[in-house]
Amino acid sequence: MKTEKMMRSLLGILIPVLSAFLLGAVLILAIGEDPITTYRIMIEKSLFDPEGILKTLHLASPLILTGLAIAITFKANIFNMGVEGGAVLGGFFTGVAGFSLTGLSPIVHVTICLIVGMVTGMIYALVPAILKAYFKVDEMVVTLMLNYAVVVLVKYLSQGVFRDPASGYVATYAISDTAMFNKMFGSNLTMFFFISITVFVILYVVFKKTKLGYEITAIGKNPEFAEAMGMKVSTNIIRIMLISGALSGLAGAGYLMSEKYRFTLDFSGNPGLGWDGMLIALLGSHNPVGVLIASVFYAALKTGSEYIGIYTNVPKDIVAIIQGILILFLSAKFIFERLKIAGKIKSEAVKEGGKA
Amino acid sequence: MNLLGNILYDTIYHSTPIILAVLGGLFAYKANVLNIGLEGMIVMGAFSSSLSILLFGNFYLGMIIAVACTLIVGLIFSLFSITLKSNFIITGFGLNILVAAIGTFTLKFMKLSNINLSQIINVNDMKVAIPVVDGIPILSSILSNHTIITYVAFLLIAVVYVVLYKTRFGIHLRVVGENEEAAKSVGLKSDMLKYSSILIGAVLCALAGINLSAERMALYTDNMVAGRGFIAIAAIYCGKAHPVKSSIYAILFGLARSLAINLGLYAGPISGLFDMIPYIMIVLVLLFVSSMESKKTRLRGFRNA
Amino acid sequence: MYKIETVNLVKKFGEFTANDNISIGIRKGEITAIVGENGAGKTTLMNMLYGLLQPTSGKILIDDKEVQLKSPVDAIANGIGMVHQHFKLVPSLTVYENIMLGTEITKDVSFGGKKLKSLFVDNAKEKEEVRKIIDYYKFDLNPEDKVENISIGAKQRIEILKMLYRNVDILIFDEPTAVLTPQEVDELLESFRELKKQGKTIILITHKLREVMEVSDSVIVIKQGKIIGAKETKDTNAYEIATMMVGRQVVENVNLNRNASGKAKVIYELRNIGTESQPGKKCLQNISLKIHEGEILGIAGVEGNGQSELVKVITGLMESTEGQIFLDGHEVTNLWPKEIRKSGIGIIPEDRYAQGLCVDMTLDDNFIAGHHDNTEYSNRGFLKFKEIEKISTSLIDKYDIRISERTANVSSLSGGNAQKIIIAREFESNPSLLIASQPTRGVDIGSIEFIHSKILELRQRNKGILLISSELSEIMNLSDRIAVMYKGHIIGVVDANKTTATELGLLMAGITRNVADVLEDKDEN
Amino acid sequence: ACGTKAPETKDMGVALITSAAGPNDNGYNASAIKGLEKVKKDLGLEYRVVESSDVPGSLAELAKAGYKLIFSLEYNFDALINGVGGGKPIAEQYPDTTFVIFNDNPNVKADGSVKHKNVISVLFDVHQSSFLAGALSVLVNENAATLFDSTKYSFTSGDEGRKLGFFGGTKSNGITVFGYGYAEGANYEAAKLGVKYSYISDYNVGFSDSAAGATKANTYYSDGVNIIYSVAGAVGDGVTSKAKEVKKLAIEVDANKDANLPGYILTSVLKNTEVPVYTISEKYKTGKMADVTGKVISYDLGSKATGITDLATIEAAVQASGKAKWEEIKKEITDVAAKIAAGTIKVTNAQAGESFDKAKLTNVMMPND
Ligand SMILES: Nc1ncnc2c1ncn2[C@@H]1O[C@H](COP(=O)(O)OP(=O)(O)OP(=O)(O)O)[C@@H](O)[C@H]1O
Ligand SMILES: Nc1ncnc2c1ncn2[C@@H]1O[C@H](COP(=O)(O)OP(=O)(O)OP(=O)(O)O)[C@@H](O)[C@H]1O
Ligand SMILES: [Mg+2]
Ligand SMILES: [Mg+2]
Repeated sequence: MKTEKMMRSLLGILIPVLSAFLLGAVLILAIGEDPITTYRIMIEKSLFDPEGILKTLHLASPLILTGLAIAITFKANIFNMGVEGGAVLGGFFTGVAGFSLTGLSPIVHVTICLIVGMVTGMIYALVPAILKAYFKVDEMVVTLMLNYAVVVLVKYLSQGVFRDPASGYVATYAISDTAMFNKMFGSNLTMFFFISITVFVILYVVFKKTKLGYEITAIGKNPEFAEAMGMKVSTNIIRIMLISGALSGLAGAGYLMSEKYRFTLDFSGNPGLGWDGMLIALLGSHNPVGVLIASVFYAALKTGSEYIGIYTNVPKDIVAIIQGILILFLSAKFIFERLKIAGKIKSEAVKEGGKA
Repeated sequence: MNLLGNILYDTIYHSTPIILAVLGGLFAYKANVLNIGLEGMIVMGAFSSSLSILLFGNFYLGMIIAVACTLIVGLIFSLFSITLKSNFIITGFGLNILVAAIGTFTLKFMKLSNINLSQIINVNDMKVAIPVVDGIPILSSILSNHTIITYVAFLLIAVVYVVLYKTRFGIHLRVVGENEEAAKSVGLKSDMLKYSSILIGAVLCALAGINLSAERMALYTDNMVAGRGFIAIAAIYCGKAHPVKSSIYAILFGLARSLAINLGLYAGPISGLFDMIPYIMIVLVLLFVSSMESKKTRLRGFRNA
Repeated sequence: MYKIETVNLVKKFGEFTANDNISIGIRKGEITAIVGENGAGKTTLMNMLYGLLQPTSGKILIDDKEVQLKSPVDAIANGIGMVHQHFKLVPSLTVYENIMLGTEITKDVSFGGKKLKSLFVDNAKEKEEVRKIIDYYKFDLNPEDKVENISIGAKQRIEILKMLYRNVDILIFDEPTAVLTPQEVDELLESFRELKKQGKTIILITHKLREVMEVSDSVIVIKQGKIIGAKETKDTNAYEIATMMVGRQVVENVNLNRNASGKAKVIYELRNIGTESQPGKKCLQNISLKIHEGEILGIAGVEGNGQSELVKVITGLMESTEGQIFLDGHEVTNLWPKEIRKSGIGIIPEDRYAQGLCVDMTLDDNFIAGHHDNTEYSNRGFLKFKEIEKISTSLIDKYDIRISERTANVSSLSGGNAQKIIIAREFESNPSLLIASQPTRGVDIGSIEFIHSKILELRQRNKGILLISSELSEIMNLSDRIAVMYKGHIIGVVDANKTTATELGLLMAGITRNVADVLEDKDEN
Repeated sequence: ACGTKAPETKDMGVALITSAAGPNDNGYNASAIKGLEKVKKDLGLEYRVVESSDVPGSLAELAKAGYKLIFSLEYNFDALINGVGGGKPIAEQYPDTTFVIFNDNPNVKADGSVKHKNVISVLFDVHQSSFLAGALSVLVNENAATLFDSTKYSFTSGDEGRKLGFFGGTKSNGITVFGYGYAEGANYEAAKLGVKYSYISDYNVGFSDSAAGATKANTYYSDGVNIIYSVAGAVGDGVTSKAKEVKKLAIEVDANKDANLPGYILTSVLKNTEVPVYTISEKYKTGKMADVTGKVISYDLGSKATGITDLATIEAAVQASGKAKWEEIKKEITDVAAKIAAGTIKVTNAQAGESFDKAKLTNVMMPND
């Protein structure tokens, strides 16, 4: 039963991935490049090269957090799109704390910075949370709008009071050395990865083993029932959003302290840590393990695409196209069930399902 | 033009693509499909129209090609989300990424930084003066001299209303969204209805894209759609997908944006913060509307829609 | 010759056989009742006849011809219509729009002498058409009302008309009376007779044997997926059917030592409670009630007279705008459900799928809901899965909940069994006050017996019970005192020992005691 | 060959990391790539262009892969020069590779000495070229009626029209260096003519939403502004197309874009990255890197790497009756350029950290700077 189920979900991922890469290969061939070399570099450099895999894990660190931040709200049926804003705002104020405080020991400074990031994210998440919990304002619209507002705000702040005047572009001051996560094993990996993994473990336990996880599920599936059973939905919405906000702020903080070191306007990248997190949460079906796997996969794509630019002539945009196709194909989880070949597996699985 | 006139004219200008996307998106919303892909559809409309006008030198041919290309995006979205029963939010995001990447890639491939159509299209020729209004002082500066698609967009508000509430198709579509079981039990082809709702959305998003790029600016640049599809989704939500109400939110957004831009001129250094106005305003309006509504009921708690 | 016939019909869900070799025949122009315990497989059988489920094996014949029913559309095309418990209606549309759905009449336009169909719906013509059919079947409906604003009985009539408009001649009703007021039930049974006169064939699923005896021509009994008996109604009686169904004698539980003296300690009190459905629109006014230890206070009333709102207010799902509520002398006005439950109040909600259960969660998850804070189930925020499993297994056994596997979601349970989950959860928490709203709706007679005995047992232990039911016999059998609600008021409180169905009926119709006294002599039965 | 310290790989030649705008920006990046193409044609040097979203990572990887001369057009110097997260600076990790960075000179210690010998900073004196554009703007604005056919243009005249507009993508030294130079240039001519101007600026138009840029431009133009100078990437294209629509003028930046909309682009302020890319690559090929390594190379007006265009495109739009005036204006601009070169006119270089005081401008008001 277990193995059948795993086979099914494995196939469900493998088939879309392979088809997307196949389509991508056609595209690469069309522009006169070699798809095999391209993919080899992409995979080898992101997963099978020690430095590459560490870089992949490093890039996965903030994605795990933003993915979890969204998963926890989606699970409660709160359509929270504000993780991007939380990460940006968290990153920004972490940056401020990182350069403005001096003379602290690294442990103290790092801790303060992480707390600043989390608290910023929580305050930010509190706005849509209160609006939803007490005024029933649609959280999707609010979080979407606030994301845009945050972009304007941090732009204003980072070219105003917090700007590093010595810098030719818009940037806040670089954080002091005491606030930086140090690179480990001569790679990009830092403490931040282990923080993310710890958070993952905590959330895994919360989702699977705790009362809170139970309440989140109940609220997500039937809020009226949850309320009637005494779960105080509005309080829980706020609680869940605060956790989500803390995670998103932490993602921004860690990313700043381990990768960017100062706040710039392209801090979160394109499409942004929060948006990536949203896809990751969806691809991982709002489940912590799924989020973890999806984050690493996503980060591997990112790492791989950087190397493609250096070792091949395939333009970066092709990677973006493949990524788009991939996401498209992954969205249709049932795609393989419709293929005749898979018919057998399906009927087997149904039989098994009834037995257990 | 005076400031007030400018603000009002720009309101209409900024509202147009959002109204079109709103009207297009609400069909799918009514059929219970959240079309996150609106953004990608507008991008496709803008990009494919501009590119084909550049290649073939004809605006109308460009329009036709743009509608066709956007319909393809709509078809892919429908195929995945309806026939293959995908998670349509992921599908929508995937399409947004894909369409944007195709646009960027094509420009790069053609070694263009943007698509400039000013040799082919004279933006001033695209504006239509309305004879009757044209004589009246203030009104003419606001209502006249817009492009055809702008007028079409505003007319469509009424048309969409009639289609949704007075025709067989509209009734069936709403039924599919409200109670798919009920629809199926009387033999309505719910998949077909969902397909058509998405495809209508695609056509209107194509118009939004054309309006944004070729028609109003004779120009296409990467990222020019700049989140308008998401703003449209917000407006659809705010107006609960009622064509008139949601369009009002779109216009509100246009007004806020127009205010931010026009007043920013006089705001000095803090004009940078003015760009927040549209977003904050939508939140405040929603807060107001929701708290008025929640005052009406003594019921507590939340319900799944 | 049968109108509709099944031959060795089997339906399996995985390994579980819900229908086991069912062969039945339904005669044309008759009313056939199908009865059986919760989870016996009645709905499953009907769903196959209506094309909602596909048989695992076996045949369905209509007028002796085998038919393949792949969907409800096929069924309707073959003249079979079904009225579901969960209505398939569109709330935002009007009555006539719902009836005409899918067969809309469009405005025709003349074009060069030819008639062309336009896209626009001809509302006037549709209304007229619907009015005609309403008049023909003598139904009480206004075509222009919005469905979201009408009563459950009216909704059911729409469903029936929807089928009749589509010219079906077999009508299946799955527990149509469960949510109807007694008056509506009578109207429905009257409609059945009318339809029968028109030559329609009717299949009726119900747990209420009175209805079986009253309207049916024949009755079929199902038990654990098998047919265990088929009789002409005139050759049998309710007692025999009940025994066949349950496999033992069923007794009607009655509160034997009623006490309406009001001398025991008051444990729960409502003082002048009122609230509004919309600003300025009162739906509850001046509700004052006392519940004493060891007392069952019944609330009777025609549905829609404020009972639902009252339950919502006292269970914390709705705010009261005036008045106070006391539990054991402490004020509990406008507390949230969380605090209300903590204070020792057990609740059996009216709408079980909205407030009582989460159908997408497992049985375990539903059992612990509201008690997951207890040290029994959780420790410092962590759930104790082993204990939960143990308790859940014992409850399934104790309350005889029929489920194919313990870890399945509640959505796979039949309605009656789903209700038993709530019963189990609420009784096991040992409340000092139980609010039971429609506790036996949709539940089979064996289970009703069980639930009633549980309620009486609670009373025996000196707890208070507020019983809200639209089933008058339930109220009359169990209560010590009965309060009657009418238009958001308590129109009267009577001693259950002394009252009669007639008196209650009059009160429910808004006619107060004085008038009732006069009429009392005339009545009987 | 992954992971292990690579044994001296073969010389892979030259690499260039583009800025976020990418290789087809028709300006800053494209011009640098043009330089590389020329290098390849003339000197036979292979090159690679990389678009990166992780500049430090790409710098290190390219160096590791064997590229010995790496240009980086993006602003991202911390990891290269100072080292981050406890890591050594990249420049120190790859001492055999020369890194060329643009628009800033972070390669100096507090005492003024050079941090890394293998880093070159390239600066453009765009404040000077912007000064010229400012001077030109005032001269053209004052004489618009003479120069241009009034049926083809609709300039606002009189005091109402004595306004100049400036759009910047962001407010940073890299952008204000253009704007302040422009304001000073305008002030110079306005003072000479004894007229007062206002300079209206918006440093928040971003680099991509050309649609929003166009509407902002519209408010400027309808407020009486006749010329808008935008230093805002693709937004500039939105502004020029609006200029054509309202029949006024725009100034573009980076590459020579005058021909994009002939007659509506007054001039383009050049920042010609082709020159340094070619020059430094040539040094590399000919083994003369020692001439430039560790240095700051500034390109002033005389270098041709910066300046304004030759004005030929706009000249075609000047009407016959205005030719004489036009020649006069061109002459004046040439004079101003000479004075700047000679140091007679001193322009504030915001990029080099020089502070700018708007109060010192006698004839230009900057209300919202
Ligand atoms: N989709 C399903 N999957 C698994 N089991 C099911 C499913 N639907 C019904 N069952 C099971 O089949 C049995 C018969 O269910 P059915 O709904 O037909 O009972 P019923 O006779 O209508 O009961 P009730 O009187 O409670 O309505 C029940 O045990 C139920 O749990
Ligand atoms: N929301 C509800 N709250 C309380 N009782 C309900 C609710 N919905 C249904 N019931 C009752 O529960 C009984 C069993 O429900 P169940 O889900 O088995 O319906 P059903 O008999 O299967 O009907 P159908 O086949 O039409 O879905 C119904 O007869 C009805 O009286
Ligand atoms: Mg049933
Ligand atoms: Mg039932």
